Amino acid sequence: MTALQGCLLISALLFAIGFAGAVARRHAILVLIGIELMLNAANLNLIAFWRFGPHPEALTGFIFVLFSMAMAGAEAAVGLALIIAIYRHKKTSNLDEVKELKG
Amino acid sequence: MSPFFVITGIVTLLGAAFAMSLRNLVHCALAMAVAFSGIAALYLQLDAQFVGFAEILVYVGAIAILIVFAILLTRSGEAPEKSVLTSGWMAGIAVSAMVFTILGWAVLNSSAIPKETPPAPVATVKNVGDALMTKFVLPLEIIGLVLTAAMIGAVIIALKEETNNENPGRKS
Amino acid sequence: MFDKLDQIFVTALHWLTGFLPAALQPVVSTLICIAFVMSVFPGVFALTTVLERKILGRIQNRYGPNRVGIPFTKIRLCGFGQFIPDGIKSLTKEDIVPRAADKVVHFLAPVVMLIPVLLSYSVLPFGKNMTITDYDAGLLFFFAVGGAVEVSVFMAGWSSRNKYSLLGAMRAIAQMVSYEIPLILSAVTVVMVVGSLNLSQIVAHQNQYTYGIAHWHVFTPWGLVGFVLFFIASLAESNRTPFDLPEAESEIIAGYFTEYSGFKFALFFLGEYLGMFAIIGLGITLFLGGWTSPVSFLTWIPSYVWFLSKLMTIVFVFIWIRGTLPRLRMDQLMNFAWKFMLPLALINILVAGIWHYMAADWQRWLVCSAIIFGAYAILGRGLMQNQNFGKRIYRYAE
Amino acid sequence: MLGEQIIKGMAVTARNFFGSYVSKERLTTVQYPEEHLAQKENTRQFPFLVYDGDDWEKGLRCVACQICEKECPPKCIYIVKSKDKKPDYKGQPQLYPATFDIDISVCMSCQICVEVCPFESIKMDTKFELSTADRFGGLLLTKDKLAKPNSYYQEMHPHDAADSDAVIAAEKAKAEAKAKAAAEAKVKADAEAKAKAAAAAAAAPIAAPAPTPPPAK
Repeated sequence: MTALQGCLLISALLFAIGFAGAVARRHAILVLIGIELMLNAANLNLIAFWRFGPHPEALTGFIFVLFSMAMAGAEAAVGLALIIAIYRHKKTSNLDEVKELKG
Repeated sequence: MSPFFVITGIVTLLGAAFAMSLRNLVHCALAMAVAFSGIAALYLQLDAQFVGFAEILVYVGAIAILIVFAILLTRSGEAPEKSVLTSGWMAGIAVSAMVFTILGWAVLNSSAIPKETPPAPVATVKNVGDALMTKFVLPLEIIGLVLTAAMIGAVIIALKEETNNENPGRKS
Repeated sequence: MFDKLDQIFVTALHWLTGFLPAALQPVVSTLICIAFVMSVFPGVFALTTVLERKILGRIQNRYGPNRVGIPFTKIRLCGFGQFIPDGIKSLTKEDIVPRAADKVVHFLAPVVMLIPVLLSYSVLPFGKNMTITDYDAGLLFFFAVGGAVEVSVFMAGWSSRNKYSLLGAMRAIAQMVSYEIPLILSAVTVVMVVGSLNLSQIVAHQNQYTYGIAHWHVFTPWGLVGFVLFFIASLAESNRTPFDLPEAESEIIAGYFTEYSGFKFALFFLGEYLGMFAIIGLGITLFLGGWTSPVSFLTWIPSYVWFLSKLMTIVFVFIWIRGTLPRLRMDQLMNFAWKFMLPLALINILVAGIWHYMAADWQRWLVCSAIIFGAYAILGRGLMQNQNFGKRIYRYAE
Repeated sequence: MLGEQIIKGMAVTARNFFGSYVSKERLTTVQYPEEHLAQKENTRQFPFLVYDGDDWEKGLRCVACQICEKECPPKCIYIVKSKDKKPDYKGQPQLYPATFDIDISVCMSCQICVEVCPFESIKMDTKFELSTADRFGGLLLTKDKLAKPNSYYQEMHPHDAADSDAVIAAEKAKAEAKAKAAAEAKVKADAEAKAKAAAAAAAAPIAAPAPTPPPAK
């Protein structure tokens, strides 16, 4: 197994864990954490391919990761603001209880 | 693959697994911080120092704290009495296991993966800065705009709705 | 001769590792560097605890500790042995964990506090060729590991299951997050002018002399403002008076370490002071020329002596401020960070850009000083006019 | 302008900081074991027993009446009466304390024992540096440790000592007069007048070494 395959396996497992958590847990914040883990798995993939790929001097994967981190920050801010707003409205952050649109 | 890389990977995955499986939400958030630190260490071993430091700065320093604040603001710091899983959790885990199986099979059997490790590339801060300011200057500007918009949007969403003059607050 | 004295530690390190096989050399050299940091800075911490009490005492017209000297002798050393009984006391005290506390997190919090703080020492240039790891992005590394301190503060505050701890932790995190922005923005000016995130290069850039005076960044308009902003923000980052709301004794006992005793409390205390030294060290590196001497005829004094004396001078100013200023209120703290320091830091970045692109003569001094002075006057006036907070409202008092 | 007042405040503290090294008058604290503040005259710490003359066993004023033992609120006094008697300052045979212990770890310095003592024999001391390594035996003061001469009391509390000396002198004079009266039982009225005159005369010379006693305490 090469180093690239190791990275990819770790990132695949990380993605699977994040996905399972996001699907299986009912708390909104945990779903957000799961999404962050999946994003990080993708970032790890990008860095691994940048490192072991044919053209590392182009820095494409590297900078893609920086941008994706900035996006993750924006996403977390908006997501958590939404969770807080929903909590204020419905007094719960349990996803099973906020599935109605009426409110 | 060095043993250190394997250990870091295992720590990362354990952190992620705990983040997704513990009952207490604050523990989940802290385990998530461990997972992110592990990913940062992985980046460092992949010769991506700048990204590794940025990972710690953004994820551990900002997002973990943000999540912890959200947990406290929604009063979900205590473990709930009821089940913490959704109704369809078995299907979800089955799907994710399938995803991992397929991905793992693909990774291990792919012919596109180069066999030899190339020499470590140089990603000095100067190179990164040059790339950001020349080739990627448009995405950079857009990211700046998106971040500003997200910040304003988050503030507006989380802002308390103005009710009647019950609590006028401090005059400034 | 003086060069040799300057490089004595570097030579000693090379000499020591020279005996070992090549494979072991980097490991042993790293271990020696770690031992160096772990012995020098806790020593400085021990000295500072006594010094702080002595200086505060003198400011309040008291003697301060002046008894304990070398144990079992009559030598008193002006009380500088005080840290020995203090240390023994805190190490032998009972370690109390509240019954409701989250045991694991409660135990881990002081450790998590100390690790990033010690890590941040690895990029500071203590002297000529005395940087432990010369990262290309050293400044970013420093701020990144500094951000991890917030996690430990939260862990300590939340796991204690004490309202004072939690309040203290929330205050500390809010304050650290707010003041990190002016801190980083004031450091950005230096990065713009030097063109590097590497701390050794930042020091090398300041190690030039015109008319015998060094090119320290603090001797320029933008550098002065940057240094003052950095200084205030580092006061807030290290939870020192007047920004010591997170551990305000009169309100919330000891903040996030209310429920800590004995050795864990000592670790928090150590972590807090080491964090203060680290951030002062960074301020020295960025603005006060690091290990360089201010005038060219004093360059023969070893570089680490310069670094340590600058460090102790700023520590003295910190203590002096502690003896002078009262604690701010939470809204004043936030107002100051967001309405005064952040705009001034942004304007300072603009000024640094102008400074960089104008010709090096008296005109750029005039332009930059004028912009900064105008901004300071306007922002300061705005801050001072905001003093009428109106009648206080107690939301939960009725 | 912003920051002006901060600089003023810093100047004040800097002046105090350097001033404390220059002028000793600024320092308000006393370096305790080496330097002491002068004590107030009415300072009181723990009781002691007064004796007259040079020999403490002979001159002890206490007659083991046990009033102080009964009155002591925390019950820190322990007295055992003697079997035999010995003459007191008036020449009368009196009991004396075979044991007189005060546990000063229990004593609360209330001075009630001093108030109730009819023989002016127990008084308050001003010694306060009594720390000891033995917390039971070291703080239980026995008769020999408690006994202190009258001259020590006069030096320590001159006003109170003068009062107490006057009382004793009066008692003595009264006793002498009584003895005289017993001898000259026949001329009763005359003797009484004489005794009064003698008492007035006796009070003055004995009280003389002490400063003039205040009229009322």
